[in-house]
Amino acid sequence: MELTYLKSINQALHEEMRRDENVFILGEDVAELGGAFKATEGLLEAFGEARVIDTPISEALIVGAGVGAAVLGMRPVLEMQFGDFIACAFDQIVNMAATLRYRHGGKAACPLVIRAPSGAGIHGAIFHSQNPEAWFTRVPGLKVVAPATAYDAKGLLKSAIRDDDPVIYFEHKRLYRSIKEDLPEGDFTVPIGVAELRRAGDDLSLITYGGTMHQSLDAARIVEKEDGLSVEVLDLRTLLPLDREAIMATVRKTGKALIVHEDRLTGGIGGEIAAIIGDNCFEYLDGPVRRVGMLDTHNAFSAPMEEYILPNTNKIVDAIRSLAAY
Amino acid sequence: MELTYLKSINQALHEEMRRDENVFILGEDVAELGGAFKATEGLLEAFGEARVIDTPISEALIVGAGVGAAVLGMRPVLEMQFGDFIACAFDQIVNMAATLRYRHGGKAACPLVIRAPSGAGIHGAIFHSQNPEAWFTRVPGLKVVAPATAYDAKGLLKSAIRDDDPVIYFEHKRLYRSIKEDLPEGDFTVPIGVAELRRAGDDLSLITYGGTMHQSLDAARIVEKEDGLSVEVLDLRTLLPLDREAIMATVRKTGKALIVHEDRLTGGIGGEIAAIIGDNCFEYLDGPVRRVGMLDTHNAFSAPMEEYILPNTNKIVDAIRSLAAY
Amino acid sequence: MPEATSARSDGTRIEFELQLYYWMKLVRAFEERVSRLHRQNKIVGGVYSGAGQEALVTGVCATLREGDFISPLHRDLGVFLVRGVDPGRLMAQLMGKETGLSRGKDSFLHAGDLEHGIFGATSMLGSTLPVAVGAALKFQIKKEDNVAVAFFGEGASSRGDVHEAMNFAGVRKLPVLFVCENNRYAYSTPLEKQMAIEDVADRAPAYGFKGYVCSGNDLLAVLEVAERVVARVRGGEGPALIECKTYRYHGHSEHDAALYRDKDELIQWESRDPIPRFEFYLEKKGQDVRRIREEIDERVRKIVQDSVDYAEQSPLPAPDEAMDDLYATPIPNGTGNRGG
Amino acid sequence: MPEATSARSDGTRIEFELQLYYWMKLVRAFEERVSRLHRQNKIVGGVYSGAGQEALVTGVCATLREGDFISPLHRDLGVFLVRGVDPGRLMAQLMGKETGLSRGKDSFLHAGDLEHGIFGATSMLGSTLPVAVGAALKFQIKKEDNVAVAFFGEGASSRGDVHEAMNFAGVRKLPVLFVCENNRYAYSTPLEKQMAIEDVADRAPAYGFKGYVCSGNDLLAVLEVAERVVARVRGGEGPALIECKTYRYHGHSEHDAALYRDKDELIQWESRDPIPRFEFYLEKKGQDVRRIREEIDERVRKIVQDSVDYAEQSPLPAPDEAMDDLYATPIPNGTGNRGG
Ligand SMILES: Cc1ncc(C[n+]2csc(CCOP(=O)(O)OP(=O)(O)O)c2C)c(N)n1
Ligand SMILES: Cc1ncc(C[n+]2csc(CCOP(=O)(O)OP(=O)(O)O)c2C)c(N)n1
Ligand SMILES: [Mg+2]
Ligand SMILES: [Mg+2]
Repeated sequence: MELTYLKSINQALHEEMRRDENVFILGEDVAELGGAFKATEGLLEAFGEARVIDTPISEALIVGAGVGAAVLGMRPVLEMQFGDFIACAFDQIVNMAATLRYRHGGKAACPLVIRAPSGAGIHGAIFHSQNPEAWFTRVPGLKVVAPATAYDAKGLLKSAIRDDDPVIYFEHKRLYRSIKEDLPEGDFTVPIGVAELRRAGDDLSLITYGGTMHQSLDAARIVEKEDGLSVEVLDLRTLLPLDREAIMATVRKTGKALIVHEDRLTGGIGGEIAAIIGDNCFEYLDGPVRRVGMLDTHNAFSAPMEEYILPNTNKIVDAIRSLAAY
Repeated sequence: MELTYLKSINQALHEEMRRDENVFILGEDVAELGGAFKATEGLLEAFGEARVIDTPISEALIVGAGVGAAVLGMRPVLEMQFGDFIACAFDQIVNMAATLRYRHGGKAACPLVIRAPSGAGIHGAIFHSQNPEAWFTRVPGLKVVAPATAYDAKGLLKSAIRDDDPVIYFEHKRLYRSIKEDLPEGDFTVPIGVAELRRAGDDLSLITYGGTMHQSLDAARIVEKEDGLSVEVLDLRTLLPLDREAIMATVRKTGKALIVHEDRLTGGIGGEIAAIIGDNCFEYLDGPVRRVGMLDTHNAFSAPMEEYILPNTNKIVDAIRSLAAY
Repeated sequence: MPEATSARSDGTRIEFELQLYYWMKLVRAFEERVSRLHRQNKIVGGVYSGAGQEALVTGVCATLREGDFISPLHRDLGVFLVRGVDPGRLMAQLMGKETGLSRGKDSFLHAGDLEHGIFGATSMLGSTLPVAVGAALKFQIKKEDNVAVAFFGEGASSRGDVHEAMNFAGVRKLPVLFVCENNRYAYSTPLEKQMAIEDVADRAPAYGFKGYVCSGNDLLAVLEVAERVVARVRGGEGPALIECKTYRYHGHSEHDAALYRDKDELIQWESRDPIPRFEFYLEKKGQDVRRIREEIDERVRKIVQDSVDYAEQSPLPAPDEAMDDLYATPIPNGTGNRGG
Repeated sequence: MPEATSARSDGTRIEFELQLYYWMKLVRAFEERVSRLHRQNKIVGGVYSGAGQEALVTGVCATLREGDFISPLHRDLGVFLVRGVDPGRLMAQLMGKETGLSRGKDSFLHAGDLEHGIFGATSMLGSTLPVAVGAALKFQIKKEDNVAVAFFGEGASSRGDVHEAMNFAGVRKLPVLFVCENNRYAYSTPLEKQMAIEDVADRAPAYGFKGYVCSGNDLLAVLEVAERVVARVRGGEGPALIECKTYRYHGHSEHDAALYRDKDELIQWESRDPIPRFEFYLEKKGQDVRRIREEIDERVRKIVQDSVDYAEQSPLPAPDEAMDDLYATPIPNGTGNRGG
């Protein structure tokens, strides 16, 4: 039946907690309230307060405690009430969790998931709109995923929970209730590290993920209709590790690459992707590798400014046209 | 007279504290001990314990308190005992300090400096070798510098202290005592945001900063002698904002770009630089934009592994040769 | 609108008390109008009502001076009004207008007004306490007799930053006052899930200073302890913590129906409302409260309406202003992606 | 080498006490050899001697069982030895050899051995306390009667993570024991610059559990309190904190001449050395300490020498092993830059 992005996350949590009794939930207001966004709704009733645990406002504790439980074989699913607050747990993630297996000489594992509701476009302003992914995609030992569809939201969350490494799971707040999908009955997963081609095309490769994936598809349809341009759209889905093969394959096919993300342009993962393309696809390129991202500022609150700084379908359309015309 | 990189930092602190009584030092073991590396040596004796302040082990407090003093007109110079511990103050830097002026509608400033001894090659292992700069170069509101010479170490620290915005100052531990320089008498500064051409050349542009700057110069000399290659070396010095003009100018001149940093390759600032080049210098490029950086792992302790993962002169020489031959 | 301090010096006690009453009424009226504007979609984003907590904000701020440093929490709209921030600019701030404190840059109370000694917080709870400690450090270094006041919720008290801030304040005997607004809930999380102690004030001795507990809904009680403690802190006796027991009438935010609380609890606390309680006191003092109330209601109604009119007539920021106010010392070449 | 637990169960009291004595001697001998190896440049990087603090490590670990979880601090070499980690592998760890606990990946004690219940810390002081709390949370969820023990220095107690960890442990009544090794200095920073209180143990009540203070150089005192408190924690009575007053003989690290301390202080503390003190106790108990010492010195000398031989003969890791042990679930296509 039809599920929203949000409900599919909730369903994945229900199913995984039923499947594996080592899975438990730790976070702020996740139990009785069911989470600020209702992602953990019903879990307390279904699994009891031993496995669905409200914490005080202590992000470092949430992640650190997750690490302690994880090395002993539990599979904690940790919630940051807003992805922005992940900065308060930074050391626990990039030093404690990311290096755990390494500094134990391979004789330990840290199977935890950090769910981080992220993204802008909901008047969340500076501290409820951030896209923190690129702080983590540079840290070996972590895995980072960012689903753009309800199917991937469910399938990637299940893979993340079953994965034996720390996985940061960025769920886009704007997608929670704005997208619906018919999901297959029964258990399915989406593999970590594998991008998905959402649309085949010949003229240009549009590489994106998460919040801007749907805007990118819309833009591709518009330019097809209005300009007869055939745009290939690659949804990365996983940001660490990057699916380098898929990135190179599409660019080698079309000869032009446009990278789109809602994260800020400077320092966003688009730079790394552009570098990979520039190094590995040089002889295939018929034009410069271009990027569309949020302007280099903070997530301004007031509507005209928020509108101005964020990527949107029109900006993507313009970027496609100018690159295609190159 | 001849000054080491470390002494030039110490001298800059002495001179700035003498020049401006609003400058003060806050950090762990900075007073009586003079800092773990002796960078703040003599300041307690010269300026007293009201302006040279030892803190408990509280990185978030150090930065947060710096912010509070800074908005009231002080100019705190904050020390992270090792740059690696900057992760413990992450929220205070990227949220509290970086957005301060913005969220006050431009009616406040946050003139502070965070000194972060960073870098590998001294058997520091996972937690005393990190190069954290790229976590911050994606955050508007901050400025990030990374001097490679004793002259720049002094001049950039003075500029950072006089700057009205939060500046993160990465000083490379391996350079502390390994490089010396004759510094001019009297007051001088090095502007933030301006790269320096260390060596002119025609065949290839080598873009680097900090710890790998000297290895890059050595490599350039070697390939000149042994291969007759003329390599231009650009020392970025400031990482936020990047000197885009200087980067584009050298690449447009030579047509080939090799980016070198000690930071990890994936997610290092080299990706952003490669993206800028790929977008703005496409028609000038005679070969792919290449990068040399630390391998995508943690700073392993044991000598053979540390040697293996870090960039060095030989690896740079090889990269120059292969790109030049392209 | 006179500042607390001036009111203290040139007014008699009763004038001062009437001023306090006026402030509570103004804050309450402003709060309720803000909630209504949110329902009308004229204020978007998170709205956190402080209705019910006016007494503690008014009482503490009334004891402060110009030059003191205050970091309010996300519900402390009252701090802005009592400190004399123009209600119109405050309302414009909430509506994201150009004339607001942050010029539309951030929402609700994530904006400061340093001219009135108010520091703009981030969303990250507890993170402002180290900042207030830094302000106090400045006062100590410069030998100024100002104080820094950090308001924080009992929920924020669980953050590590709060610990680091209080510990250092204790070590340096800094002139900082920590004011805990204990309203029994952090969003949906009740006290017993937040801490294994009764009073947040019991944390103070662990940092070498004194903690005080008072009824945050009793303006006179707040005032009494605040005047005493602020004087000590200002006098160089080191930091202190005042915990005010209180309650928020609304949900955590206007989006929150607060189904996790039971009705009786709410009713009990509404019966402790600080405003009627203070009116009763004024009556005992022989004041014609009925007349005063009507007069002040009228005054307040007008001020709030004017602030709404001002805010609504104020322009929205220009789109590209999103690129302003990032740096105080301009940067050469700008950053990469500036749009336009 | 028998584990504490086994020693407890099948040994008589005196055998157990002789075992404790043996451990202190072994740890001391190992520590001193490590310092010498550092001077000889056979151990590079930071070396943090725990010489002087053997009694508290031995006493606390002796009360623990298999299945308990321990996070030592950067000086707690003794934890590894008392828990029965092979001395050769431990020495190999310090030398960065392939046979070391981290297989050369990290230096000194930034390595764990979960088979012996020892968690490998990062350098970030205090950050392990939330982890120990998480281990205790697992024990609670799974209704296991194990305990988690987190050692931390008085310096680390200033970190925010410590606050968040202790607060949550108190709220959930978790089976975790916090052991503070108060050796009066954090690097060069003396107690009075770290906290405005006498005893770190006084923090415990602020989190709703009990704090105990004991002389960390008195093995019997440590043992007495540890046995009592660990039993309570194991019994489900919630967390506890034991503060052990002690002193490090060496500098913060072997690079540190510790000029910030005065000689008399050092001499005073050397006169409180836990080993002769315990020998005196054994004498009182009628043991032939002279004989025992000689015999144990010999045993220990050999174990330490064997560990050095083993470590020195062990190979260094292959260069490209730096790319191993990053992920437990392998990643497709690998990451970008894997060298080779
Ligand atoms: C570090 C951090 N984590 C989580 C949140 C989300 N959040 C906003 S308000 C709130 C509850 C705050 O409770 P309290 O501090 O008691 O203040 P109150 O809202 O009760 O006045 C939470 C969890 C946040 N703002 N910051
Ligand atoms: C978060 C953090 N900040 C700073 C340091 C640097 N450092 C290493 S040991 C040390 C002193 C530790 O003192 P204490 O916790 O009392 O343990 P001790 O060394 O006295 O046994 C410091 C400041 C660190 N390791 N971690
Ligand atoms: Mg509250
Ligand atoms: Mg200590």
